[in-house]
Amino acid sequence: MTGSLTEWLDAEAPPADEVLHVDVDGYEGPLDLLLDLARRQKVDLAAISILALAEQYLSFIDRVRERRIEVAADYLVMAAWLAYLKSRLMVPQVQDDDEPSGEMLAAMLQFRLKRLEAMRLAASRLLSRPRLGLQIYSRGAPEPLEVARKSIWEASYYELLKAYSAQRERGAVTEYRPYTRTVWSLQDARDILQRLIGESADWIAMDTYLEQYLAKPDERATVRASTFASSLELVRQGEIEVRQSETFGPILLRRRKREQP
Amino acid sequence: MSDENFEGEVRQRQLRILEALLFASSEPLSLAEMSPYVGDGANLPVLIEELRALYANRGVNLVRRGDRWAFRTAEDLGFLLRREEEETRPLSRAALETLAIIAYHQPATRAEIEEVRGVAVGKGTMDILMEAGWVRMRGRRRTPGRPVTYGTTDAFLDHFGLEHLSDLPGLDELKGAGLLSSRLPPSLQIPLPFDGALRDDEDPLAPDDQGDAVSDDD
Amino acid sequence: MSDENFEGEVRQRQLRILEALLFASSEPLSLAEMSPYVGDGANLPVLIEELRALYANRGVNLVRRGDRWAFRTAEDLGFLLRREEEETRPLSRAALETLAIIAYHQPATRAEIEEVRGVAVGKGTMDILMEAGWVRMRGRRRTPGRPVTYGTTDAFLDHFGLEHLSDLPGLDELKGAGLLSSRLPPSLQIPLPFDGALRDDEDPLAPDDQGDAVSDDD
Repeated sequence: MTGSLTEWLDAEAPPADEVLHVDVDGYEGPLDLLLDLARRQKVDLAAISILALAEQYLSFIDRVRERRIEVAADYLVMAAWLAYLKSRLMVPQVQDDDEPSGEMLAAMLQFRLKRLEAMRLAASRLLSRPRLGLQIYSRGAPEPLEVARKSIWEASYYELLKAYSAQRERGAVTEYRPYTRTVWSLQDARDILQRLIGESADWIAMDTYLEQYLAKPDERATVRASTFASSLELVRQGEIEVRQSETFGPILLRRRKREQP
Repeated sequence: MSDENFEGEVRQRQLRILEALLFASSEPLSLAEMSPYVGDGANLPVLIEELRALYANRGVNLVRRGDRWAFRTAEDLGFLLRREEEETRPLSRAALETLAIIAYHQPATRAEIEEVRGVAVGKGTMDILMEAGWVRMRGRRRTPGRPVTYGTTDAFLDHFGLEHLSDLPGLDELKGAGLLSSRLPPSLQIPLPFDGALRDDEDPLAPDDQGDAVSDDD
Repeated sequence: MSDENFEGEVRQRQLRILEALLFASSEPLSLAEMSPYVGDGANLPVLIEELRALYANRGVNLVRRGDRWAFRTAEDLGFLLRREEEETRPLSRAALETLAIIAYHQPATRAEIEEVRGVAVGKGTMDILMEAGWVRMRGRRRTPGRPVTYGTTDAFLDHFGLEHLSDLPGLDELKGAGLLSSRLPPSLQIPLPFDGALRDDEDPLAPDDQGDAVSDDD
């Protein structure tokens, strides 16, 4: 292990807006801490000892926890994974083992560290390029291109007439009087029919009975319909008999003869 | 010879610096402001003159503004950079209704239009109809307040495919087309639009008449 | 002969218009944006190339930024023009790393960025990059959860002085080392930053797509 713990603990404070993600002494996550530890081995990442790195990480975490500092969960997850990796590296591989070998796990970790370092290098290379507004400038006095939009209004003749009609109709003071129809209720029709037939035992056409009511054209339909419906009801009750000898022929009615008791 | 080459290179670099400076600056620059960037030995007036000549026939010119210098797009291209784009837009309902009323009831004052519509007519609506070229101020009604009378234009007839205003359909035709329902009070009249120059109760507009003053919240 | 003269004049005028247009705008312009100003017959790519050559050794250069073009002060004069005022708000390390990962791994999902960094990406970090106009939502990956894919913009290229994404520093090197693989274990297939419209496994964003819903404590 190189470097002293105090040196690590003195790491720079993180910016305030990132503080949630930096739980261990200025490191941005376990991978960042691992990369820093790896760099302290002062060798190329390709030549690094993953086993030594895992041990360093575990002892670092232990020391931090000894100081009763809360350690964020992801650091602990990494610690558990590294402990597992350590055991895989130290215990000889068993045949028919489904799990990845310690060497493969180590290679994966090494790859992730190399990739993170590569991205950091890329970021710093990007930053050191001549940047717009810092070394390279755009036009200081841009002359905005003007696009004058001229509207061509569109309306059809039909829309024009529709607009006019709709307004006039809206404006016309119309008094709304609901049209009330005279409707014969079934009860009315039944009472009237009973009265008209009386005790007549002769076949007489329904229209003949209703003659005086059918004079008003707009009442004809309701008078006929209600009377016919009532007549059926009277037939059911055994009051009258109904007969029609041909389709559309006159409907004949008569009082039903009562059985002599 | 190599001295001349060297001098030429220095001069070229000075020109490039001036070019970049003038391009990037948001304000025109004075010689004094440019001087620190170019170095002491430079003959700025000569360099600026050279740069001006270089850009004289280009799309961008080096122009003098008082004692300062700036790049500006060439004046003769100005109109090109201000492009006009035409855009077809449907007339709003308010504009369409107002137009229809003016067409049938002309000559109509704003108050008369509002009476038919039942709502106020915004200034924007009138402006659109006038801009479209379909409505014009005809004159002023010879009544108190001398309100402006509006009417339609030939362009209106043209757009809607009418030969005369009298081609506008009347009451029966509107009913026949199903545009008016048949249950309307018999008192409802559809006016015959007035097609002539000026009515008896209209005065001509004075040449400098700007029309009704309309309040902003109208 | 007079035909040739005429053609030469037309071409000269087209060049002047392009020059003026590009000079007037502080933002890079696409060929489609310039086309209406120059007229139909113009061969824009050829004209742009001619203009680029004309300005190649000047204090101001015509540079390509993705599919757009702009005049920018020459790179080698940067140290001279460097202004006193520095970046008002330098990027945090987290934002800078996230930007680099998006640039080199694009299209990249939030989970992929987090895998490379080994730590969650704060919502604030993405917001800063999007607000700067350097990062955009490209689409959604056609995998479970349909995560949003992120990529860089032309403004990113403009800010860092890159013509294309393939100009990203060290790109070939990283590619050769297999370090641009976004998923473990490193496969044989090494993706490159992809600037195109949409990948096979990307869906376009719906117009009202607001991106990943991110919890507040993220």
